[in-house]
Amino acid sequence: MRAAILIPLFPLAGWVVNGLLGDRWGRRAVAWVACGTVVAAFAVSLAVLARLLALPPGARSAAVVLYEWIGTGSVRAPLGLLVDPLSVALALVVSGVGALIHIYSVGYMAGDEHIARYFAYLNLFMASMLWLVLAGNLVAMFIGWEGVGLCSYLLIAFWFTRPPAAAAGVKAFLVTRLGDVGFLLGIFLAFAVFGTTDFTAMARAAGSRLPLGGPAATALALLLFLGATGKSAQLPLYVWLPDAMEGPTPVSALIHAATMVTAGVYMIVRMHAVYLRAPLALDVVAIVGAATAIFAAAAALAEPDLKRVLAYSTISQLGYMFLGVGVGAWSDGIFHLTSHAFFKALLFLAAGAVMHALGGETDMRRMGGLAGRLPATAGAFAVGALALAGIWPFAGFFSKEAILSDAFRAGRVWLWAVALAAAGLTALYIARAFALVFVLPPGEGSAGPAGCREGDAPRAAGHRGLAPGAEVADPPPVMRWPMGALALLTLLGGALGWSAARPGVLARWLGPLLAPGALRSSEGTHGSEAALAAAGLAVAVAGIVLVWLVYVRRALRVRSQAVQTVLAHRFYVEDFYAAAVVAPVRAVARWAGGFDRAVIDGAVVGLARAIGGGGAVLRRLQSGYLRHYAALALVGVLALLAYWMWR
Amino acid sequence: MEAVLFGITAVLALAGGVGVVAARQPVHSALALLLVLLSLAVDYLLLAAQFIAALQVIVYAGAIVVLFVFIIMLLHTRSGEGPRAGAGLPRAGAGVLCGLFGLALLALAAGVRETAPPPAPGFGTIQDVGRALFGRYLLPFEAASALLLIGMVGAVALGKRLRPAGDPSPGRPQAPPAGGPARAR
Amino acid sequence: MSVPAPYYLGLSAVLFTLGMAGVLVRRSALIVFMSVELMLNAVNLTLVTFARLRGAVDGQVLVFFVLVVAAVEVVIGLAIIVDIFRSRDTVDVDDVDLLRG
Amino acid sequence: MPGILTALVAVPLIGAAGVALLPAGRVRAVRAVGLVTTLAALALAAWVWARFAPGTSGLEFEERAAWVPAVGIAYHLGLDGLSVSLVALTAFLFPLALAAAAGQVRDRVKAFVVTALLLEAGLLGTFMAQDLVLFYVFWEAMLVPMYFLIALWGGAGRAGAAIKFFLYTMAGSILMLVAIVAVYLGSAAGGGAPTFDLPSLLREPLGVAPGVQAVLFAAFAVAFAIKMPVWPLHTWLPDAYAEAPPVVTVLLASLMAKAGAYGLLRFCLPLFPEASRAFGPLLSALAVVGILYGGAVAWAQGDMRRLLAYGSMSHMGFILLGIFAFDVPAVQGSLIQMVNHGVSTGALFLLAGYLLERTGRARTDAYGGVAATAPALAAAALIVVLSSLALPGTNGFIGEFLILVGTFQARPAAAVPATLGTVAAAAYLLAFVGRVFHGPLRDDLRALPDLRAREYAVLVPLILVIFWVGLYPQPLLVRSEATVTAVLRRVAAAHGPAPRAAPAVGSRAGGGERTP
Repeated sequence: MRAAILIPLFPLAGWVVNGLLGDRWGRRAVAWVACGTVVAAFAVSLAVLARLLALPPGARSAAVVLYEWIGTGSVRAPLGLLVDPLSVALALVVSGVGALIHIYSVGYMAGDEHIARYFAYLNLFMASMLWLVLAGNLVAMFIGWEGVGLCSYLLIAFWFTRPPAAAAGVKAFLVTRLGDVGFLLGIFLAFAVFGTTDFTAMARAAGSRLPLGGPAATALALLLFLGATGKSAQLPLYVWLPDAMEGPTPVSALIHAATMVTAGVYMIVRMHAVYLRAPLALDVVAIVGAATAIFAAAAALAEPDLKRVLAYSTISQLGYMFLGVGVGAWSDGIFHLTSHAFFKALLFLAAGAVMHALGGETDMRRMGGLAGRLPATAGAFAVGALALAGIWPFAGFFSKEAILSDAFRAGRVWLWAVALAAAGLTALYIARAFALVFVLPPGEGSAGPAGCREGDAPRAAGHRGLAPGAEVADPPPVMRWPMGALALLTLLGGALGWSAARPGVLARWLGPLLAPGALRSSEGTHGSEAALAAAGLAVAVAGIVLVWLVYVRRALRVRSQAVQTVLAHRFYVEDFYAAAVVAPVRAVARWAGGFDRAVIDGAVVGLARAIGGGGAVLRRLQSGYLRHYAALALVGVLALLAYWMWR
Repeated sequence: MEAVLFGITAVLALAGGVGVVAARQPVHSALALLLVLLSLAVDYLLLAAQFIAALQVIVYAGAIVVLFVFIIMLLHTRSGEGPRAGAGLPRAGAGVLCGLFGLALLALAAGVRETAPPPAPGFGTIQDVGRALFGRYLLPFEAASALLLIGMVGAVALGKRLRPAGDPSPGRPQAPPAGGPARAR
Repeated sequence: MSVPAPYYLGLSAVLFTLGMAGVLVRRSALIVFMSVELMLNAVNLTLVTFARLRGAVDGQVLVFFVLVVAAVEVVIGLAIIVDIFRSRDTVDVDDVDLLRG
Repeated sequence: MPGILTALVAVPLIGAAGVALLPAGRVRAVRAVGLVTTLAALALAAWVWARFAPGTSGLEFEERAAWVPAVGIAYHLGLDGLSVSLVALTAFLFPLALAAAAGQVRDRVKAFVVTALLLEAGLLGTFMAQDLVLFYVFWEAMLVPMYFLIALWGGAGRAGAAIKFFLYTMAGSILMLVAIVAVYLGSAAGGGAPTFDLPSLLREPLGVAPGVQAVLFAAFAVAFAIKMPVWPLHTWLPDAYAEAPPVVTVLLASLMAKAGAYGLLRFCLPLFPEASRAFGPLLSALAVVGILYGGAVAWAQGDMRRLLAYGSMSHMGFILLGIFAFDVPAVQGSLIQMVNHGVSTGALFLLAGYLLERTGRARTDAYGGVAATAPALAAAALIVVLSSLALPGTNGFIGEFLILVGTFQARPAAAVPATLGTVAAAAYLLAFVGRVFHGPLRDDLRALPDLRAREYAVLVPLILVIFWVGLYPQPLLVRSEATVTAVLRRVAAAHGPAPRAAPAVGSRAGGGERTP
């Protein structure tokens, strides 16, 4: 199992090599190194999977300790891996999707002069993410946790000469770091409670150290969840993710859809033993998840920017995952994570192909009717969109239905209803996006204000937007093949979770590891399962039909100006943050700067001035006249004499 | 005999002291100072300090007063006092201070044991003082010689400053306003 | 010693006070200087008196050192007075306030 | 017999004398001799550091010679876990600073090198002295060269900044001198001879009343707090850091500030355990205020050196917080953070110096897009910034993590707001990166040269240390663990129960079974 260390080490080596030497090599060498290391990581993951499969289900867990990393006093944190079904499953998803996106990037970034830097960052991200999922304790996990945040920052701000990109990178880093404060405090609390942060040790001791529903368990679970809301862009810390679309599209696909943002879900599943001791915290997770799901889906409705639609969609789908783990459906959360990784990566890659063809345009109002000119791209997007909408037989259908039925069967009917409504909205916004981009004639969505445009680098077509008669074509094979592979995975991915008799393959694979959710009150019958699935499917189809009626047939016009405005401002959350958080902090900082000068330094300078003033008074005594000094000396002598004589 | 001698010298010394302080011309002060010094030399003899008495005559009366007189002659008429600048101390105040101080000293003096037995033979002779100087006080004695050397060098240095290079005139009776104070600093 | 020590000390006290009055009242640097010499001599007289009173020669040794210091002081002091006179054309101490703060 | 520690102090002094004998015009020779001297000191310090036996709490390489036996003053040098890494850090940073100075200090080079070497001797002595008077002598010996380094080679406002720095630190030193004498007098209470010798002083409790102990503690603590600096005694810092030449700022921030923190650990805690416990909450509160306040003010600064200065102060708050948590991991974190802060903040100021050297611009808004024209400079800055904002894998994380985890056990109320300080650090440091390196490339910066070979030579060792400590901090931690435990046992023994050690679940190394 020690070979598992190679999984993050390969991309790390790619980062070092490309980071130090990439600028001197040719672009091909850079691309080969970058893709090769990730493919190698995927291959090692497969090998490790094979090794695990050879073991009996109960023994498929191995800790690999590299060396003692931090060890002083009562704080011990080795640098170690935990190789078990969960981490290997995640490693496979991450390295697999990552490898596809690396290959896609070769084509997408072909025109960029900083390709070495790009691939170095991307490799560093892969190393961090793989380390995150493989780490054996919370502190080691935090390396990956922050590492992916760093790479996210670096890649969002990849085109750093563009102020919006630079600002978005900083925003992403700061907002997630705010969540990481919770994560850090959670680590501290874990040390206080367990004396260690080793996952297996904590899972074993959770029952004895954490009273059910006690403050320690609830605090620990909520603090860690705060970290997850930052990294996984949940309410209220989701605000950075839409802005993160300033980065190159493959980055959005890999980091801000498929892998990094799911770290929070993974972490909760990893710490599920603790969450089981804190029902209140689990409820919070489920409620935040459901609220995020519907909120972000609604926010995606009025968004004119294709990538930002997908970003809100990601937030919404992550909400589903948190809803899943919040009702104790650990393996279904991971299932949706996996299928989402497939179809959302596919959607982003297809969107990237559109942008690639249109010279970086992302505003859907400037697109239209592209289905005929980009048939392969349109097909890929359609597959992803149908999966996202939850249409049978795509992966998204199975995973979403699993979560919906989990919520229903856990007795959280309200959450189920909210999630179902969100599913309808999901179908609505993705169908709208598909219609605007591929179906409707160009210029349909009234040319809005400019400014929805990705970085200047991928300039394949050399012009911007959809100019009449311009040469618009499907992307080169190096980009088409990864899209095809992901489409295939999206088609087949449902098999991971759905089988004739639940639990599915993934659930059985993870089964020995994950204690069943305590909140699953009753196993539903097969009949109710089918009814639930039918309800979900009906809502999705209704959403698509509604789009068809409104946008294509123009049979319906349900437009309320107020709703439009609220949606266009995404419920004013960002404005609220700007007014309630950013502005006050800025004001306090400025005030503190002035305070430091005026009051604290002023006190010191004032003291100096007072001494100087006293000196100015006393210097009058120094008349410079000899006799005055002599007289003063005489007075002093007289005083001394008097003292001696009368003492 | 001793009492008479002391009475005479005391009166002379006091008169000289008043003369030093009260004389209008510096040269009169110098002569009065000479009178004080010589009177005190006699007192030293009365107090069995032959060597000091000799030194008093040689160094003080012989060297120091001569130096004063020399400088007074050098500075000629301007060695006196100018018109009052107004910066002075009120004379009454100075008088009161000095009076108080003098009374305090006298009170202290009155409290001292009155007499002592005749000193050992040879007390205060040049051999006696010399033995102390080259014995117990050898280090201060050598330091004093160094001090004398430093004084000499200092005087020479101060004297040289009077004639900076490139300035042919030995002195500057009418000091230019710009250069003068700066140089004095 | 037929004259009691307090007489010598009294003479010394009066001389010292006179010298001090000179320092305080007179404005001619030369006379101030001579007043200082007067005070030094008063001190010397005290030292010699006490040496006689105690029968120890140390007081006289100290007088020797006072003499040395006085000689040096006069040399330097007079040089400074001459210097000031050369630059300011006066020896009135009230015209010299270089020590003013 | 003079031993290796004496040699360590003597080498810079001899080097200074050697440089002083060279003709001032031979700038290259002067620089070479200075560099060779500091490298020789580095070699000695590295040898000492490598030979230092971990696991012992006592002094090693001890040297003792009577100095003023009449009043119990001795020339007593020694190293223990508190000082060994700081000595190594000092010796490590001086060659780098002198190498960097070659590009920044161009006039009076000879005087500069001599002064810097004197400063090195003072610093090394400060970290090694085991006698209160000897410590005080070195402490002041370090102040004077620093004054001249600021006052002679600084920027436009150097005179005011230098005087402010000098008076501030002098005020603290005087208080400490009085307290040293009081400690000396108090040490005779047990009936023995009074002494200034620190190990002897620690053998039995100080014979002073609790109230007096509090006053003495305060006198020492104020002296050290000014040097660190601790809020609100910090206002000399922005002026001094901004006006000193960049390399001198490196020495100020990296080493001089550590002398203050080191003094707290070396003297305040062991000598006055009761008072330390009594003042602990107050100092922890000041530390938290310093962390957040420094971060906020840094964010509002337009001058990059002032930004970094307040940031440095904010980071020193973490060190203070850790010291007064009285918890082994926290104090260990503080010690390692001293080294980290020395490396990271030093590197930040060096980079600021490189930027200033190239453009002469101090304000961050006078830059923009530098990463486009100087990618290596930007990459180095990014690494150093990340280390400074405590990214895991870099050295800064180890220190801040240990400090916070230890503080969380001891003082949760202080740990929570302090953890927010990590966000503040990210805010102002990324703002710095964003304003200087990102954004559109300004036209007047298009010709900005990237790192030169000499600058690589200075930065690469620093970056290597950043990653080394970040990934394998154990060599530092094991060297100080025994000493820190001993000091804290002393503090804990003052009264109250011993510090609680959370029992670990599972095996020590982390529970899971190892697989081959």
